[in-house]
Amino acid sequence: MARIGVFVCHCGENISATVECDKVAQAAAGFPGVVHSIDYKYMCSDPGQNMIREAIREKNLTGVVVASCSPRMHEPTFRQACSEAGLNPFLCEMANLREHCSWVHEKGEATTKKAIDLVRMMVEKVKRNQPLYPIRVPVTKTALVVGGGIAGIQAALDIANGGNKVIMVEREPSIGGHMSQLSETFPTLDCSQCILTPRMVEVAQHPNITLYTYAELIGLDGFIGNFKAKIRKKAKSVDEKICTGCALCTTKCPQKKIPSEFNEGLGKRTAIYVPFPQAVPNKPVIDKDHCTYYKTGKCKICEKVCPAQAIRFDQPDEIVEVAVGAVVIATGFTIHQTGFFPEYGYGRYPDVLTGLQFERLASASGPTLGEIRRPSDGKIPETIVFISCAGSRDPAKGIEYCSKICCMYIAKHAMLYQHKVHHGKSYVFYMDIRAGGKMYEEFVRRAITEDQVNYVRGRVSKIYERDGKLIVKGVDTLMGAEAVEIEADMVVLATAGIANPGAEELAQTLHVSYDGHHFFSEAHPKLRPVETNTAGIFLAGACQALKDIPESVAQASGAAGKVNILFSKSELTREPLIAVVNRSAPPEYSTCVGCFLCQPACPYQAIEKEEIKDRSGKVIKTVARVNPGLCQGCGTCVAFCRSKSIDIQGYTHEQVLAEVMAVLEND
Amino acid sequence: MENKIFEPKIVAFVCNWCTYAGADLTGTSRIKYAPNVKIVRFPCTGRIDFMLLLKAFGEGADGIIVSGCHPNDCHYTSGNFHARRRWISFRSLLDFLGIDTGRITFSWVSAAEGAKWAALVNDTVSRIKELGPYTDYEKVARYYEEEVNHE
Amino acid sequence: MNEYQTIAAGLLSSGTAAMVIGYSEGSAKRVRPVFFTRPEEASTLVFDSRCVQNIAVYLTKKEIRTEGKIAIIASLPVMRSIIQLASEHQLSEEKIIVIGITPSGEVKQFNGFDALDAYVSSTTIEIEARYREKIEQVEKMTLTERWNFWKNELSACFKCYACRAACPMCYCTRCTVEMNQPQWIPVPSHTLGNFEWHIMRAMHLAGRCVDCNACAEACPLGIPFNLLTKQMILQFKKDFGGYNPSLKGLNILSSYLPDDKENFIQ
Amino acid sequence: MNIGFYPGCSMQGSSPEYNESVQAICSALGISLIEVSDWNCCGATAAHNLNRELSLALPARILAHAAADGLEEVLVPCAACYNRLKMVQHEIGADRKLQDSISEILDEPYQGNARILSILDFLERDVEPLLAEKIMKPLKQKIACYYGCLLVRPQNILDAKRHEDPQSMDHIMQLLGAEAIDWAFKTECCGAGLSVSKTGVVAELSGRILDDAAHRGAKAIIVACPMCHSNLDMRRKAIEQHRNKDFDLPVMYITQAIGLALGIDPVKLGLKRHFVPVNLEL
Amino acid sequence: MIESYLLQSSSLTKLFNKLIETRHIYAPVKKGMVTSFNRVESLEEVAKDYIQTTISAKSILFLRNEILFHYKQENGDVKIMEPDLQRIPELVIWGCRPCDAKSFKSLHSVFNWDYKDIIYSSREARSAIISFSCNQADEYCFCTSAGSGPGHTEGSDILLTKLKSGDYLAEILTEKGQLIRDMIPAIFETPSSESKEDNLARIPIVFDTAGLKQKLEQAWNSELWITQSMRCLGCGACAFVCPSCSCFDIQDEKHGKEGVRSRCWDSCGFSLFTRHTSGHNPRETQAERWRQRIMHKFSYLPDQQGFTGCTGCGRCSRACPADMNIREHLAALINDSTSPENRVA
Repeated sequence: MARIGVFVCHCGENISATVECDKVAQAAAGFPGVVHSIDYKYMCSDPGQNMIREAIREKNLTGVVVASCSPRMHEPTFRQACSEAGLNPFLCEMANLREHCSWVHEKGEATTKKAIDLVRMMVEKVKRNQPLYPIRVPVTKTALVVGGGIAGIQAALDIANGGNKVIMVEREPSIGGHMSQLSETFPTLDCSQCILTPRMVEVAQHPNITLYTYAELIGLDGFIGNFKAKIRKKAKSVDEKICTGCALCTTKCPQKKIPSEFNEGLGKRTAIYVPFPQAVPNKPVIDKDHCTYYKTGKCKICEKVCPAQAIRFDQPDEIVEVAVGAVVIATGFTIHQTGFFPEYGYGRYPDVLTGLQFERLASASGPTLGEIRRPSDGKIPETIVFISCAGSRDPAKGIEYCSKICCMYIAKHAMLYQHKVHHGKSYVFYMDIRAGGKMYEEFVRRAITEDQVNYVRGRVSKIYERDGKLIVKGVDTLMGAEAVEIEADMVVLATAGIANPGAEELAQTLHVSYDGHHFFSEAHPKLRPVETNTAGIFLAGACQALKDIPESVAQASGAAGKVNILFSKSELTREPLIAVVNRSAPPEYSTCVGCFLCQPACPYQAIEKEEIKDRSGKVIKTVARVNPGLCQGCGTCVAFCRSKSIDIQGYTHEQVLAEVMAVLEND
Repeated sequence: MENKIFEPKIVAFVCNWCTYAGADLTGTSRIKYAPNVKIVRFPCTGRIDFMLLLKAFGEGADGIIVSGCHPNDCHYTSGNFHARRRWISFRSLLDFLGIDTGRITFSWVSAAEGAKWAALVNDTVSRIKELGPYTDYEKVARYYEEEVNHE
Repeated sequence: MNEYQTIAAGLLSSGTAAMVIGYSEGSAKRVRPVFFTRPEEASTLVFDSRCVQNIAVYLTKKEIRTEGKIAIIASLPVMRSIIQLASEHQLSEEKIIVIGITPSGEVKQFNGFDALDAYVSSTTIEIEARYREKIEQVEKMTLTERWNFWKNELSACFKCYACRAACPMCYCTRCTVEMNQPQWIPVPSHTLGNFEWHIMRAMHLAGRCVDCNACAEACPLGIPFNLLTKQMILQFKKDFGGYNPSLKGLNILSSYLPDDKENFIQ
Repeated sequence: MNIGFYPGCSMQGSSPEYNESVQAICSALGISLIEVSDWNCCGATAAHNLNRELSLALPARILAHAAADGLEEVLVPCAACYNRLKMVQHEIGADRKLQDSISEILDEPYQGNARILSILDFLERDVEPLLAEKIMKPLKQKIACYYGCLLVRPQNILDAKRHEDPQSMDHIMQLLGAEAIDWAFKTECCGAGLSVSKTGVVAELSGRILDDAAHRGAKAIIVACPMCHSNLDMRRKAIEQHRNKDFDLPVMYITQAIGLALGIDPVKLGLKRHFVPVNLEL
Repeated sequence: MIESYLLQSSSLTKLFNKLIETRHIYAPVKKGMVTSFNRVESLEEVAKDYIQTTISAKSILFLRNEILFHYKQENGDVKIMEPDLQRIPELVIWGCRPCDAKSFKSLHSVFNWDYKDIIYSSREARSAIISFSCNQADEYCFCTSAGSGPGHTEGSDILLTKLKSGDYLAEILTEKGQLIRDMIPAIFETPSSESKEDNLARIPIVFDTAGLKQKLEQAWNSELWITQSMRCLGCGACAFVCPSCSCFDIQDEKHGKEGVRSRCWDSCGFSLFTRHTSGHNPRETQAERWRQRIMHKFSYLPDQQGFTGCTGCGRCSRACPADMNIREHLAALINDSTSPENRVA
């Protein structure tokens, strides 16, 4: 027989102001199976918890219902309290009288009645609860960091410095990411390369870090503490161990006109190339798509000139499998190219640039060695227009969000332009200036007041080319909504930052959720910003949402901290709220008939086949089994199972149906 | 009894991560709504068995709310997509059977949409009030009352 | 002997098959399923428009056990059932020989499921016009009329479960109606229980029903509950592009598309 | 497949030359069009400002007649009619309730699934492939293709390709041997909405279009909309006065240009009906 | 105590109209392919041309779902409300066949065997059975082999046999029958000389019931149980249409604080019928269930009650989706030559 205790909390006056808590406790005392029912001012306080502990001991309770706040708030608290009194923590349930009742309804009979219904519901549920025990799993103390931009670099270094192993996977031939492309950084205008390069080198040299560049993560199986990652190392066609990095090959390669990715297409590179001088590793790779030898079967000049004989045309792609305990995703972002904007010419005008292209123009290591020159004719632009929110905050373009970094880098661009072209005129079209950050607003002010950048509050409707000039048609909303037309020599679009192409695919490979824009979703927008909903997988940097360097670094360190916490124990425990396929005595063994229609429904590939054998080893029946390590407890399989052979602990058929029955019970 | 204002009984089947949390936010934001709706918590909309909806009507529910995470926002990646497909088929089947699907509100309410939850509840309550008690179904469910009195 | 009789006799006499499941003349001008093990019995096999019982149902019954292979005289719906059952891991290819008879009367022997799958995939499930009309007629009713129509029809059901027994897809060893902890479906055959039973049955057949009509043929009371599964087939065509039993495809209800369309989720 | 044809009022009233040229090239290329039976006004001008139900019911009736005629596609050359029909199809198609109430007004079930073809859809798909062999007189001039707004906006409903810089007319003109210039005013407003009430605005807006085309060396403007045509052609005097500048820039329908290249008699193409004379040497 | 009268064809309506003044009448009503006993208000509603109803008349006295009691939890106590049996109306079962009428005898004895079932008995006491002899039969009928016949009188209160003239021979068989006669004595006229037998369907005897029982006692291990039941689908159609099958299940249904306990039909053909909670099933296969069905009707019941649980109505054969024909199978069992040593697998 059930012996249930009900504990109704006033939450100060938060609940008791609209719910008559004493009446609730009284009503609950009359429910079948309830042997103890009280109300108290603060159940979560020490004396409150003591009341629960004492009642469990004295009345030998088999279940506890705490009628107070949301279980999302205090469920761990009360379960802990029960546990301390010797009651299995999963025999404690909470009725949400605060968030779902007292705070949302006026004082009155109906509100108290609802509170009673909610308590009855949880009493009926808890009667059907089973004691559950945490699941223990071992931990592999190696982290996989996907992406070698500043976020990935920071995360890898922090984890490695914490004494744990790291495997870093970077898609490009070099780590460094977007930060390596930047000229100066706001708000200090210090050189991006200068602060980044030492970190890159540290990664390469760290004894705890294994670096795979020119490599991609192609599969991830397993679960927290026990992932198996599959990495494809694309053939570099160069034996890294032998190559000295002299780069002679890159000077002799006949393919010299390939648009350089690093320079955002504004410069050229060869087919065997090092993306940029400070690359880590600083060894060339052959881009097979552009290499003459791979295309025609002839050439091999690089092979001839290589003093170390390091060229390997027959090198295959290599698949490596590694065991890791945690994953940090730091795959970063990309931006819309100018071709995305019909109104700005579909990318037809060479002097309409993206912000990243401007970074390369302004960078001393860029194609113009830091001089601002027009890609079309090499002239120095006399008039330059910067357009913020190009695509961002524009539902018509499918991007409702703010790209967050543009306001700051536009101010920086305009400043850099004014510093380099003293007589030039610069305009910034903006919607609002979002400069929330340490020294950020001051930085923008400096651009306006000291560097004479013309900020025009309004949007640009169209850009077209006429007689060698770019006609920028816009409106100045602060000057009586006057239409403005600027004849510019160069236009820089602060195009929207977007998720990397392939982010969706990666999310599916990793089984993490992502938002409508394919940015990876954090587990909680406020309180769990670096975790994903998949245990053991963490987020760092702009792959989660656009952010600037300091924020990326902070999040990366946060993710690294989480990984190090996870790795601080050799075993971890998980909540047992997972699905289970029933088992019974022979001749049935299980009511599961092994149709496996649940298999495609499981987002975690947690459903396995289990063969039930007789004593002689003959297979009698093949039934489903849920891998407790993989199952996250969504219960989708449960609703699919026709014979109702799968159930989910904590939300069993009996429990939820009892809840429905109880909540609809007539008085 | 007849003079009493009809207060519909509505059960809400919601997922833990979005709508339950959204309803928590409604509370935290102190937005008021009608007390007719009582929430049953599930880990995910993917867990919500269609039979539960039938059982709720059978137990005298006048209306039902089913709500979970917006598409692409599922805590478990795809439970809501599975649920959506299930509801599309189930709903059309119910409609074909003459069961009033107008009494079932399907919705996506995220953890951030506390106001939406309140509005959804209020809308549903007022719609069900207009429709009146679900006597057609209740008569069938409470068949024995008639029979027992009859004999 | 005609073609399928000859094939059946050959399979039995060569020992390739240990049993042939087919139809033979029964009582009162009916046909009945038969389970032949001797080649000389094959000459009494019949196949014609009366063969509406879906004999694929026997392939999953524990009572039908042989050491060797089972050959089955299969109409198109039976072939579909076999593929659907195979896709649900209920049949093993090594145990079954299909003597298929196509709607045009062609006899095709399938020794492996791949060939059968290819044949089945080349056909589509089409709801017969008379049922489509009936469904449209019901759909045109008002909500109350529909409710009364079904209340009237379903209240007659006495839950003999002939529909379930006749359906090859109802092979669960414990049907949900037999579950009593919790008791999902009331055991008595009152109207509510009947509604719940037939709704659950239709939902459990969603995306799996091969539209063989064996359930309705089996119903001693002539209740038109087959309209439910048929309506769902039509609806699936509209909503998800339809389905066909297949070894490769995913079940329509245990899969999804991120852009599935609906117009009712607020 | 039978291609339905909805002429609408402008093809019979203000812009007969458009109709004439459509018919002329179709008969020259052996394409037959079937006129929608008992058609009515699409309501483009005023209905949607005055009465929402009427503005939906008028095009719905046209579509219903097309369906009753068994037409799966309807060519709607007038850009305004095309725009209106597409909008209504979109609006009603997405709303079951609206379908019911429209059915009630029409007194028959709403059937609006016919594919609505703009002149550009039609030319691109059905005419372009036939052209290469049939061109007799290539047009060797610089021309400016002017698309206006009704054929491209709202882009998400009309599903116009490259809506800010459409290309379909440019392609056809290149096929005909002309050089289609790259210019900035392809889809700028000609002021048609204020064509009657505020002619000054029209003169300014249409003037800019002419100005840019002329500046870039175009010898003619090619249009596909009766509204654009009348503003650029009929209102030419007013424009020239407003800008204090003369333009030697005839305005032709694309169908007329095709007709010319096919060697059809200019009179049959209605080219004599224009206010700005069309240089036949084109 | 048989009293015979002539009932003119026009008097049938008079009889019906007289009865309906005071009683509920249940009679065969045809809907589509299905004929079943429904409550009727006029003779026009009654099916004219039927050999046998799809569902037997047992459903009128032995309800598909019978509420045994209704309970409510109140103030920590449970209040039980039993059905008010006094309110069961007087009823007439009109138009059942002699085989159905005979089967009420079997139901009566089951419900009055070791325990008198008051609900069944109250219904029985308040009902009168007016049967119609069979002047046609189909190939499923085998009443003459099952101790009944087309003009069998057992179980009926009045048996009407339609004569060639269109008039009816009315046999008043019981006191209840006499009471009905006395309600409207004028229509009961002196019978003509026409023989009842000449107006009955001819149904050949295919086996001898007594011989069957004897045979079954040795047939426990017969192969036939397996071969006959191979095509059995395991549904309950046969039992549910059967006029004699009386197995039932007791079920509780709870709705909040109240609920009902009811009795509903069950069938020994269901695998669930004997399955234990442990999963063990003493009748594991359909063959064992089929054997149970036949043994119960033709061996155990005769031992316990002195008569068979089958009146040869043939409904189970008609209803069987897999064409299991009981007449054919019983005949085969009688002629069974498989050795008793053969064991059921």
